[in-house]
Amino acid sequence: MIEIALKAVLILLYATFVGFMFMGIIRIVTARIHRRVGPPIYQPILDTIKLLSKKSNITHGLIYDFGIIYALGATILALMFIPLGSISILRAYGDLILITFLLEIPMLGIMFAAMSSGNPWAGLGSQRALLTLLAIQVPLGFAIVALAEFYGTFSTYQIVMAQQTAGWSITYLPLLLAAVAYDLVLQAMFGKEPFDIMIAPGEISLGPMVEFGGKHMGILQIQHAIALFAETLFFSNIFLGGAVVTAFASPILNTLASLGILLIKQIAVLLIAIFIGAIFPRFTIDQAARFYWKWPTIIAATGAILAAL
Amino acid sequence: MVDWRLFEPLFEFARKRSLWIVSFCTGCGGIEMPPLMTSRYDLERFGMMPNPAPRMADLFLITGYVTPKTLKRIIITYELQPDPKYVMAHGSCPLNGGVYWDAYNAIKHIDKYIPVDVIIAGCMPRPEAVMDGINKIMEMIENGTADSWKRYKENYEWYKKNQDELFGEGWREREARRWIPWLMERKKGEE
Amino acid sequence: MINELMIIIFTPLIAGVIAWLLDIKGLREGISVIGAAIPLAYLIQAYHTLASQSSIQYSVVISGFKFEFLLYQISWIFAMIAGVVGFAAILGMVSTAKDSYEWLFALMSLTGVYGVFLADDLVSFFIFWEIMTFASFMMVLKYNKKASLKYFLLSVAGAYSMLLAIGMLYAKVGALDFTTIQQVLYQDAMRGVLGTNTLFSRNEILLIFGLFLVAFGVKAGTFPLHVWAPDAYSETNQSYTAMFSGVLSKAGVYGMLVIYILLGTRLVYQFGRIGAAPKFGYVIAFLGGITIIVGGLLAALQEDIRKLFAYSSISQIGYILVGIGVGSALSIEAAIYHAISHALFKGLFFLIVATIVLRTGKTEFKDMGGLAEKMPITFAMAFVAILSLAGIPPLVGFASKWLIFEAVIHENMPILGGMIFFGSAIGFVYLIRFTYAVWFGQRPTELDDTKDAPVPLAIAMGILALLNVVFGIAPGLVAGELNKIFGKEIIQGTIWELNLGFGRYNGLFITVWLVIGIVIAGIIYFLGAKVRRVPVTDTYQAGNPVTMEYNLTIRRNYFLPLKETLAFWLRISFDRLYQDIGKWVEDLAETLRHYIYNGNVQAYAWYLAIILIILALWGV
Amino acid sequence: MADGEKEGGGMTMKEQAIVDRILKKAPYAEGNVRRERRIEFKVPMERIRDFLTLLKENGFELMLQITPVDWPKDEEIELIYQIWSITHGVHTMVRTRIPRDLEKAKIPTIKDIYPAAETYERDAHDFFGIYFEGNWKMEMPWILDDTEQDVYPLRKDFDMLQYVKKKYKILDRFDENKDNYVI
Repeated sequence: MIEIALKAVLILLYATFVGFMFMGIIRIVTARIHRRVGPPIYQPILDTIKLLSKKSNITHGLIYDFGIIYALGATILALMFIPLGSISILRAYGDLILITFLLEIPMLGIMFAAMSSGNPWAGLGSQRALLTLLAIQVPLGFAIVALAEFYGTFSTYQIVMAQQTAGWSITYLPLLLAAVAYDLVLQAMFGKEPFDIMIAPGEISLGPMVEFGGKHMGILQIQHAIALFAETLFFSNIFLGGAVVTAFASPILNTLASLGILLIKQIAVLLIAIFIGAIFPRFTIDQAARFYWKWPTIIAATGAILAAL
Repeated sequence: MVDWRLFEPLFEFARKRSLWIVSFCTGCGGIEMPPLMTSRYDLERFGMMPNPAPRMADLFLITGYVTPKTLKRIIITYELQPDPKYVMAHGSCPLNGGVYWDAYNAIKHIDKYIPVDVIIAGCMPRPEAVMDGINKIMEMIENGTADSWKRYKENYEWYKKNQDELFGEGWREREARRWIPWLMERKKGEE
Repeated sequence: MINELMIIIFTPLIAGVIAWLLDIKGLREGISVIGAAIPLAYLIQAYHTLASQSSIQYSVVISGFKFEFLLYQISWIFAMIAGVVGFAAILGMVSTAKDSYEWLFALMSLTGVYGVFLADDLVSFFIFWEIMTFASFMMVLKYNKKASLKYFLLSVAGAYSMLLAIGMLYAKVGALDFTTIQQVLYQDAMRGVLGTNTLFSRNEILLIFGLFLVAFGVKAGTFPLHVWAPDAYSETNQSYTAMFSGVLSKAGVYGMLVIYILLGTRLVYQFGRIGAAPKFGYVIAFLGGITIIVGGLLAALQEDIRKLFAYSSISQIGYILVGIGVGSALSIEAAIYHAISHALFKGLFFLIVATIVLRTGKTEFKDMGGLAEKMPITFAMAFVAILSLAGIPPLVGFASKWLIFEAVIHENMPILGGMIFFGSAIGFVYLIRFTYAVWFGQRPTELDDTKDAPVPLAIAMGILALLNVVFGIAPGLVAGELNKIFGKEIIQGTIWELNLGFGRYNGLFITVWLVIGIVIAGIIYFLGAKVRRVPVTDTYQAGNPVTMEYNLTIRRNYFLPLKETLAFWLRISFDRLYQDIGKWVEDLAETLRHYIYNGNVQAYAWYLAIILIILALWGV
Repeated sequence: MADGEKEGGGMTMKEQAIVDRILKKAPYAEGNVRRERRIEFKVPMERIRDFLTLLKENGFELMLQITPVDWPKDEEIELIYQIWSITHGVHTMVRTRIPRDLEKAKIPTIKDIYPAAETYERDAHDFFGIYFEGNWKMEMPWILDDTEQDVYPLRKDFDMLQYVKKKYKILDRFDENKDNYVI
C-alpha cells in the first residue's frame, strides 16, 4: 500500500516535471526556429506559479470549477494506466481502448467548464475542438485496431514486452503505417499547428480557454503538462518499443535507464510535432476534417487491414 | 489555509518573469509590438507573451491614443483581469493627448480613468524605449511599487466619477443596449 | 393455477384497462404504477427459480393453437430491461401523462413487449409483436398523425414480411414452436453437411433471413429503415419514449437473436463465415456500423432535443447490431450488455427530456439555455447520462462499449472497428451540443421561473441513474448473468473486473484512482485564492459590455462546419425516397381499387385463400 | 473644353464625348472636363437622383465616396458624389449644393441606385448633419459616440477648443489664442 502510494507520488512528480520541461522545450525550439532567443526552459513553471498565486479568481458556477478539477483528475488517472518503464501501477489494466478513451476525457471536462461560462467564444472553441476530435477519431481508431490485431492483445504492457523481443512496432509495415497516422493525430492532440483550430489565438481568443484565469488556468497548465507527458509516453510505448532495461543488477539503475530511454523517445516524438507545428499555418475546421478523413484514414486503414490479414 | 507570505518572494519573481500581455492594440503603438515580439528584440526572453484573453493576462499595454469609445472597452477589459495586474501606456497620446491635444475625440489623461504604472514618453516610442519601460515595470514589480491595481481598488469612486463624467451615468448598460433595436429589426429596412 | 408468466405478461394490460375504465385522476396513476411494478417483482423473484431450474415453461391451447411461453436466461435479461425501464417510464408518465388513453396504450405496449420476450412459438411471438406495434402506434397517433402513419406503414411492411417468413417456415417444418424449428433446421444443416439434398433451398433460406431482417430491422430502426424513428420517438409523450426507445427497440434486437437461435446453424452452413464471423451476421454488423455513423451524424445536426436523442438512440442500436452481427459468444454478450446500458442511459435521457419539455414547454434548442441553475437535480441526472452515453469510465456506457470494441477488434474486423471508433466520437459531439444549448450560457428571460423535476420523474430518473453508476463500477454483476446464457465463463473476472484474457477492465480501480486524481486536483484548487462568483454577462467579448437582452450563446446551427463538410452526403435522404415510393404506390392503388379491392368481403376471402394455397404449394 | 483642347491636344476627346452625351440627356446639369479621365458635373439638388440614375445607365458603375464640403459664407454644404466608370475608365465628380442649416440640410438618398452610398451617407450624417431622406439607417449609431451625437464636429463653425475643454475638463492647459500652450 505504502509502496503503491510512493510510486504514485513519484510518477506524478516525474510526469509533471518532465511535462513542464516539454512545454519549455516546445517554446524554446519554436523560438530558435524563429531565430529568437526564447524563454528559459523553466518558463512554464514560472507561468504556473504566477497563475496559481493570483490574488483574485472568478468562477461561473460549480461546473466551471469542477470541470477543471475533473480534467486534471482524469489526466492523472490516464497517466497511471500507461506503462512507465517498470514502475507503473495499473499497467496490468493498461488497455489500449481504455487509455485512448482516458486521454480524451480531460477535454470533456474542459469543454464543460468552458461552456458553463457562457462565453460565445468558448462555445465556438468547444465546437471546433469537438469537430477536431471527430476528425482525428477515425485514423486514431484504425491505428489502435491495427495494433490490437497485430499483437492479438489489448494490453499495452504486453505490447511493450512483445516489442522487447520482436523489435519495435514501426519495423513492421502495417504498424509503420499506423504509426504515421497516429503521429498526425498526435499533432491535433497536442493542439499544435496546423490543427490548433480549437485554440485559435487572435481569432477566437483561445476558444475554450478564454474565460480561464488565475488558478483555473494554472491547473490547466499542470493538466497540459501531464497530458503532454502521457501522450508522448503512450506513443513511444506502443510504437517505439517502450523501455524495459534489465541490464543492470540493481533495480534502481534499471528503472533510471529505462526512464532515460523513454525520455529520449518522448522528446523525439515531441520534436516532430514541434517542427511540423512551427512551419505550418492553421487549417480551417472543415479542411482539417477533410484532411483527416482522407490521407491519415487511408494510411491507417491500410495498416489495419494488413494487420488483420 | 497555508500561510503563503513565506513564498511571496518566489511569487513576485514569477510575476516579474512571466508577464502575459493582453494584446489590445489601440493606436499606432500596436505596430511597434511585432518587432518587439519577433526576432529583433525578442520579448519572450523575459517570459512575456501576447495573450488574447484578459482573464489570464497581467500586463495591459495601452499602445497609442485612446478615444472614448476605445476607453470603454479598455476599462471593461481592465476590470476583467485578475489581480495583480499592471498597466503600461505608450507615447504621449495617452499621457496628455499628444498631437491630438485639441481633438474632440481623443482622451487627454488616461490616468484619470484607469491607473497606470509606467508611461513611456515619445511619439511613437521606439522598441528600445518600450523595452526600457518593461525593465522599469519589472523592477517596480520586484520592489512592490507596481501597485496600480491596489490604487484602482482604493480610489474606485474617483475613477468611476471621472468615467461617468466622460460617458454619462450607466454607460455600460447603455453601451450594451446600443445596437439592440437595430439588431432586432434588422430585417425591417431590407424589404 | 395461473402461471406467473401469464401474470408477468398480462398484469400491465389489465391495469391499463382498469385505469382506462375508471379514469379517476390519482387512482389511475396508482393502478398503472402497480401494474408496472408487479411484473418486475415477479421477474426478480423468478431469478431464484432460474438459479435452480434452467427455465420456466408455460403453454396454453386456445382453439387448436398451442401458445408456448418460456422464461430462460436471455428472455429473463430482456424482460428485466423491459421491467426496470418500463417501470421508470410509467413512473415518469405519472407526471407527464394527460389522460387515461395514454395509460391504456402505454401499458398495453408493455404487455406486448413482455409477450415478445417470453414467447416460445412464432404465433404468440407475432401476436404480441403486433400488440406492441399497435399500442405504440396509438401512442404516436394521439400526438402526430403523419409521424404515426410513417411508423405504421413501415411496421406493417415489417409485419407482413415476418408473417411471410413464418408461413414459409411453417409450410416446410410443420411446427411453430422454437425448439422444433431449431432442431429441424439443425438437422437440415447436418443433412447439407452430409451432402444429401436439404429441406430448404439456398434461395428460400436467404429469403426467410431477409424477411426476418426487414421485420426486426424496422423495429430496431436499422439503416435504411430508420426513417420512422425520429418522428415517432419525438412526437409522443416523452416519458413514454423512454420505454419506446429503451425497450421496444430492444424487441428488434431480441428478434435478431431469435434469428441466430432459429436459423443460425443453417445459415452458417449455407453461407459460411468471414474469418470468425458468420457471413449473414456480417450483413447485420455492417448495417449496424452504417447505422451508428448515419444516426450519429444526423443527431449532431438536429435542432430539436427530442429528435437529437431519437437519432442518437438509432446510432446506439447500431452498436448492439454490430455486436450481434460479429456473432462470437463474447460479442453477443457485449451486445446484450450494451442493450442493457442503452436502455438505462437512453431511458434516463428521455426522462430528462420529458422533464425539460414539461417544465419549459419548449423543445427547440434555440429557446433553451442556462437551465443548470434552475434545474440542479435534472442537470445532475443529465450529467450522469451524458458521461454514460459518451462512454466515460466508470459508467455503464463505457463498460459495454469497451466490450463491443474488444469483441469486434479481437475478431479481426478492422473496418467495423473504425466505424465504432467514429461512433464513440460522434457521441461526444452531439452530447456536448445538447449540454451547451440546454444547460449553459445565457438564459432566455421567459425561462427565469422554471421549476425542477416533479417527484415521480425525479424518482424514476434516480433509479436509472443509480443503475448507470452501479453497473459501471461493478460490471461483473451483469457479466455474471450474461455468462449464464452460454453456460460458461466467457467473461472471467471478479464482480469489479471484466477479464477477457486479451484485455482487462476494472471499474473499481478506475473509480478509486479517478477519485484520488480529483482529490489531488482539488487540493491544488483549494490552495489558491478564493473565487468570486460572476454573472454570465461578465465575460470577455472583445471588451464589449453584455446584456441579458441579447443572447450571445450559439444555439442554432451549432455544427455548421460539419454540415458544410458533409454537404454532399446530406443530400441523400431515404425519407424522401420512401415518400416518393409512397406517392407512386398511391397512384397505383387508385387504379387497383376500381378493379380488385372493390370492398367485397367475399373477394377478400378469396384472395386470402389463394395466398394460402400458393404458400402450401410452395411448401410441397 | 477649351483648355482641354489646349493642353490635351485631343487627349480628352473621349471624356468630352461622354460629357456631351450625358448633357444631352440631362439638360438641367452643367458639366466639363477637368483633365483626362476626370470629368465633373454640377447638378441642382432636386434632380440628383435622376442624374445619378442616368450615370448608372451610362456605364458609371462604381460609387467611390460622397464628400461633403462646408461653405459657411454662402450658407451651403457642397456634396461631391465621386463615381468611377469601369467601362470608360473615367472618374466623375457630381457636385450639388444644399442649404447648410440643420432643418433644411436634407437630400434624397441614392442608396437604391448605388448601394455602397449607404455608408457614406451615414458618415456625412454623423459629421455634417446632412439628412438623407429614405436611408432607413440614418438614425442608426455610426462612428461617433453618444456624446457627439448631434454636434456635427466637422462643420466649420464647430468650436473644437471650447468643446474639448468642456468635455475633458482641462480648462487651464493652454491659453485662448493657441500661440503657446503648456504640455
